[in-house]
Amino acid sequence: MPKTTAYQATIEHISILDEHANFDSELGEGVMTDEQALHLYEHMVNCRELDEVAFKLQRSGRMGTYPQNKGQEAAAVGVALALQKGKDWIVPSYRENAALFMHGLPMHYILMYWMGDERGSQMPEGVNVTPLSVPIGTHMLHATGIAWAEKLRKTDGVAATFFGDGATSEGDFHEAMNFASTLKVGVVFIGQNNGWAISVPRSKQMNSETLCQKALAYGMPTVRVDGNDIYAVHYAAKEAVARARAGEGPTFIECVTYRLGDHTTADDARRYRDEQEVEAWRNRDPILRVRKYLTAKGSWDDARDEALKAKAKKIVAEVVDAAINVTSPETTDFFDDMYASLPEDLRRQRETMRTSSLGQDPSQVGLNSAAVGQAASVEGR
Amino acid sequence: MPKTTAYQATIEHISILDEHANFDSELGEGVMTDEQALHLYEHMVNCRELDEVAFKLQRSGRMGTYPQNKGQEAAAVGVALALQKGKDWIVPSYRENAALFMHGLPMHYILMYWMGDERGSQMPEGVNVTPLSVPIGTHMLHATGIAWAEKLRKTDGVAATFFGDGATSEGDFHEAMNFASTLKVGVVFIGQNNGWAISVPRSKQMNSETLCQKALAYGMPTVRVDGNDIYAVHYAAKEAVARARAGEGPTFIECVTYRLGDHTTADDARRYRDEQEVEAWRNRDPILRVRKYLTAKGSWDDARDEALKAKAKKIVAEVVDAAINVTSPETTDFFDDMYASLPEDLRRQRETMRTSSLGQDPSQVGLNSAAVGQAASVEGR
Amino acid sequence: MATLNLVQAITLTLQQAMQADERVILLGEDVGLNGGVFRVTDGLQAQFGEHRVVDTPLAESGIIGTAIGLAINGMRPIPEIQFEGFLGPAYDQIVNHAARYRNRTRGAIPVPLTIRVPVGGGIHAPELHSDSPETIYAHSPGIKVVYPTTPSDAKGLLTAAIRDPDPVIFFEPKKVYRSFREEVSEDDYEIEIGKAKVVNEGSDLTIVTWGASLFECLGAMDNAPDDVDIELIDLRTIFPMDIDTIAESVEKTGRCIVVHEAPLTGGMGAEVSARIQERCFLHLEAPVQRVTGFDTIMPFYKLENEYLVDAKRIGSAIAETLAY
Amino acid sequence: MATLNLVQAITLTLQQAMQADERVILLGEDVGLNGGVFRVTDGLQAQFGEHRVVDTPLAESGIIGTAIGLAINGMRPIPEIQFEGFLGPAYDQIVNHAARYRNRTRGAIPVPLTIRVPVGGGIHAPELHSDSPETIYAHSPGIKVVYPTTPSDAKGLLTAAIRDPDPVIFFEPKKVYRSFREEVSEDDYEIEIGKAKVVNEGSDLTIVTWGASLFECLGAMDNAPDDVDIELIDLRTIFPMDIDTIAESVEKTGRCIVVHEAPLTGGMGAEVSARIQERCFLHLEAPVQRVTGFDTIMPFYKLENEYLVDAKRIGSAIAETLAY
Ligand SMILES: Cc1ncc(C[n+]2csc(CCOP(=O)(O)OP(=O)(O)O)c2C)c(N)n1
Ligand SMILES: Cc1ncc(C[n+]2csc(CCOP(=O)(O)OP(=O)(O)O)c2C)c(N)n1
Ligand SMILES: [Mg+2]
Ligand SMILES: [Mg+2]
Repeated sequence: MPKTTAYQATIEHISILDEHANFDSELGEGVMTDEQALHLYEHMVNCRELDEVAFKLQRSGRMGTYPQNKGQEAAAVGVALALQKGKDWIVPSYRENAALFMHGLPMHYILMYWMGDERGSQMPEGVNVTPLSVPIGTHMLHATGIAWAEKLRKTDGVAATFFGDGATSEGDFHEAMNFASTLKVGVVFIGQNNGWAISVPRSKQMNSETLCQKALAYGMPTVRVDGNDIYAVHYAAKEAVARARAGEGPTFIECVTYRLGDHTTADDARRYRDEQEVEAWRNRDPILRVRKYLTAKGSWDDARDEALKAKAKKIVAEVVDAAINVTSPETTDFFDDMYASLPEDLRRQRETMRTSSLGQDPSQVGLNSAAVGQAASVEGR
Repeated sequence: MPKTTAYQATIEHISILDEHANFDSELGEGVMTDEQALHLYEHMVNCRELDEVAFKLQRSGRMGTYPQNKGQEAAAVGVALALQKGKDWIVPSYRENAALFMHGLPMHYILMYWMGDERGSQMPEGVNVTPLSVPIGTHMLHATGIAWAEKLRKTDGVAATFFGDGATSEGDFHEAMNFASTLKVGVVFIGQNNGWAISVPRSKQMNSETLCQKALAYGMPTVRVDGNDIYAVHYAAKEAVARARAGEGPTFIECVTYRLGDHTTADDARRYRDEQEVEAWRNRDPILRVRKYLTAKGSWDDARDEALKAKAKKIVAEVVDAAINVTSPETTDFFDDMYASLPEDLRRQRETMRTSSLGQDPSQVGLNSAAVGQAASVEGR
Repeated sequence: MATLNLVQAITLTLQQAMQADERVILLGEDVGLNGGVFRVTDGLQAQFGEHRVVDTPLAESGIIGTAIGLAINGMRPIPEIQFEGFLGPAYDQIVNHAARYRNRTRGAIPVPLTIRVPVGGGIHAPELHSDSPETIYAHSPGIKVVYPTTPSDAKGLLTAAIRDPDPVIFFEPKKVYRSFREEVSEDDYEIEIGKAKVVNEGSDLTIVTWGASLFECLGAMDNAPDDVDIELIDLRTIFPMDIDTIAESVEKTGRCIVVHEAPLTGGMGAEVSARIQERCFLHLEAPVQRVTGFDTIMPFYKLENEYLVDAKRIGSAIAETLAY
Repeated sequence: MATLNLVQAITLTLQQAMQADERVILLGEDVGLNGGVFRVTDGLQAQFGEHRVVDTPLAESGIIGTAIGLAINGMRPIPEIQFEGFLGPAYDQIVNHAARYRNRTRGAIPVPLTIRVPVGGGIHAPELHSDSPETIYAHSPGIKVVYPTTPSDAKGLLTAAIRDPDPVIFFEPKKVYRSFREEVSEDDYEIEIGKAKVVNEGSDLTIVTWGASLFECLGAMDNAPDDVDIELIDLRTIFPMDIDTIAESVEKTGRCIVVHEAPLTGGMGAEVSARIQERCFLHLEAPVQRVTGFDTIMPFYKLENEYLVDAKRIGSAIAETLAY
């Protein structure tokens, strides 16, 4: 028997509510109630509104770089619905704001974060969310560790972590997946395959046609879903969370989606991708199809939709106010949380806002303070 | 169509000359001539002899830590036979000495290396071998880059890189595989799955039953072979090298093998693994089965075998002499190749063998050299 | 001569290097069609093709590790790391591999490689986009660390780095990228790696600095009393350090301030200070002062200007050092 | 009281910490059944089980990255990195993640984590098994760097590190592991992180050192003329640095030598030197001298003793500093 089979695998693809709003009732049966779907719809709408407003804030100079989530809201809410607030953890990248809001993060925190304020990551008590991860691909290891702690304590909290197609190229992705699978801890890995990593398309990022096949390397259960379909995402997430909670280890879910906006406000996607491609994906918008489906079903109507959108505008306007009107951070803030208690030398730096030894101790022998005062007055001219 | 197939894969396992020396003539046909087999046999025997002698050198205090290759020689020679000396590259770990010797590395270099002498890595002109890699899993990226250079120059050299099962856990393994596959460059990845990474068994290293399945993550052709079977290894290597040379990209070959010795001379494997397991693998020794097979076939006999082993002893004795009698390295050697030309400050450090400014310039103003001389004489007492 | 900003000067240098030497290739994240997030490689893929300006997968260790392989096998790769904060995942390949190959093979396998990295704060960027890790690499033997400030220095030093037979990290102060222009020669020229530049001659006090802080030093000098005569040195290369130029200056002035963005403790300011007192002990009239980043994480951008050294802090240090 | 070597003192400390606090777990390569390659965790898996002493996959970034997650979620992980040379792949997780979480979340997410790392040369080990990267981490805000030399200091400092609410790198000089024994209390005690120890009082010259070099300093002191009275300080913590103890000493002696294994340029010797001249400028009678590793790759073991600082080089520096 010279040639035998060393290994074999098949991975499923799941789609329930397709881009034409056709619903597969067999698979879709019981995935979520219409109320739940509306709840997710509302979150998606709020998030989209925030996204558009954030874009304008940046353009008008009131915010730094911001990465729009536009087009990827389904993956966020479909997963978040499967999680328990205050018990499970979300370890995010930066394109799943809606998941964080559902999990308890106040919306204005996200704006504060992108306005360059650490207090946007100062998670309120009980909000089990780690900060957005600007460095790509490095945070999933933390999710694995967080889930591991649950296992060690014999609690059944789950850690869900989001990341992009590009992030799967980092070594840390590999290590996070391998540790999670080997240690059999309850992580749900959500790979948001939006086809692009800034200007680099999937085909230059990897030679694999799918992200899901990467899970095979770790002997990890995996599935590929239509990432713009809240039902398909939730179907897979529910299963993965149940597996994790039961102590049966991690799952990898590939959500096939698309970034409708630029990479961030600092990017201009027209430099590298076709408008046609974007247009095609606009038609696959995760929000549109839910509205269509629920409207067709009679669970929703245009009037309610208008009201919802008006409410979204109001919510977001308040969120913007909250973010903009936050007290200015103190200069000393960046010292105060360096360590639980400040080492002497840092304390000196903090108090004097100086690193030079003469500046830190103007009364020292050898230093003619009077002369300094004189010079300083010249300096200020 | 809710559930469809997102991905499917099958990987083959290849075995030709099994542990009972049964030869599969269908698959084995034309893999290599008996002369070639004998050539590999000879290399394996030499390498095994070197291994045993190196062990004794360490035990008698004439060499530092040494990692025996014992039991894994087939993967080394089966691959090396598929490569062209002076054209293709080998980017090794430290358990494939025989491959390096076949590829042109003088045998005493390996001993010099483990005797703590950089000149053991000072590759002679035309020997396309990178140094042994003590850090685990970090060198395969260099193989990918080396192969990439061939592609850019439109030459068809191939880079073969060896590493262990443990090494596949490092992030750099992942990145080397992904770059190679995405850039479609001619690397042959040889994963020597010997079941252990020091004391850590495969099952604690990964949740995957095989190494070969890891290649699926990258859309990379892969195969699993009996790593103690020179025919199976060579069968796979020939195919992989041909693919690489033709510009069709990388291949991953899993060689299932076993480390018959301790991890290194600093290790005591009895602390963590069963003697029974080792015993079972002793019977699968890659050297034994070739001898049996060729003897049964009439291509080899006991007298020639004895002569070969006597010759191996002689060769290795000479190699040991060469390594031991090498001139002592100069103290300044570790400065001289820091940069193509030595920066001024390093030149000063080299000349004075001092880092302190007074030591580097004893004639400077302020330093009472006479007093130093006096003190120095006391120091020498 | 052309009037170029720092970005343009670097683009021009890369273009000329690629024209002159087929072995030179660029690789990194978004360096191709997109021209890099700072547009430093803009137009180069169009000119030289996809094989010589390569968008790699998103993996910094992979970028440097494969660049090492390219260099081993005869190429002259110029990898870009998108921001200095993302050098982290590549640290091992730089420090334990690129930097060591020549030495550990006793010259048999050199690794000629130029790693381009935008560096430093001051552009209101997100987390991990504003650090100053030059000391980390200066303390890692086997690698040269170049950190130019002006367009013309950048051109000469980058040309030298690309031709250098050893690995070089080439830091590009991103705050300066488009902050000013100057005359830059389009001719081929090199500036020797390891040589500082005396930007302004003076006799009362020496300031040693590099990167964007140079302009804060100039600001402080402008504000200083007219009769204070300050010698300003742009270090330009962090390793190997041009201590001779510094020592010569401090022997003249007797007073010195070192200014850099990186945190105080263990920063290169300490090295400069230590060497000055080793070389100029009997000339020193005041302790060498360090005006640097604090020993904290670089804050998000709302507070980044509180962290960064500025003309005011430097000015105070000038006054104090002179009053000692 | 027991008479223990450094390995035994650390084993005992880990054992006591695990007994006292269920949240403490050990993870790393070969730390389980094998007890670690230096046997520091020997017997602990048998005592505490596979869940609390965990053999991880071979991936340093993974070890630190998951330890961060463990710490975030309430555990007190103690990862081991097998040799300091293999900190490289974990650099990013340590410096950009473990060190920053508390600050970037303004205190909401602290990361209490103690990373144990055998460090330094002198044991005839292969490549990348003999480095001294303490400065790299001391220059990275957010992490404390502890580097004890003696068994009893190690026990007190490791106990403090494990209880510290912030990440600590705990370097263990492997040359000292089994080189001597001393009395170590089996009682619970902490030694404050950030406090140096005056090993020997003296009035003529101060030596500041840490790690295995301490013994070379003692050797040099033995060889020094009888009338030379040297104050020897074991720094013990690299960051935060106890400059007060050093300054007090140098104000008394007026002369100082810093001794360490790591390369000269950018090493912590520079920081010590810079701070001394900042604090003790008017007291200094000679330039602070640095007796350190050279700015080269640590050579393979045939030449490692040429690289390492020894009593002879220190002795010469003593003589020279006194003769200034
Ligand atoms: C370690 C690291 N390297 C590079 C970058 C720069 N960068 C920011 S986002 C990005 C692309 C990310 O792509 P992907 O993971 O697919 O996520 P997406 O933005 O598409 O959601 C890159 C290269 C970074 N932030 N971190
Ligand atoms: C980056 C790195 N981490 C840890 C080590 C310590 N170490 C040396 S060999 C080894 C196990 C290697 O196992 P494997 O890759 O399976 O190769 P094998 O020794 O079995 O051939 C370990 C952990 C190292 N050398 N490099
Ligand atoms: Mg993407
Ligand atoms: Mg192995």
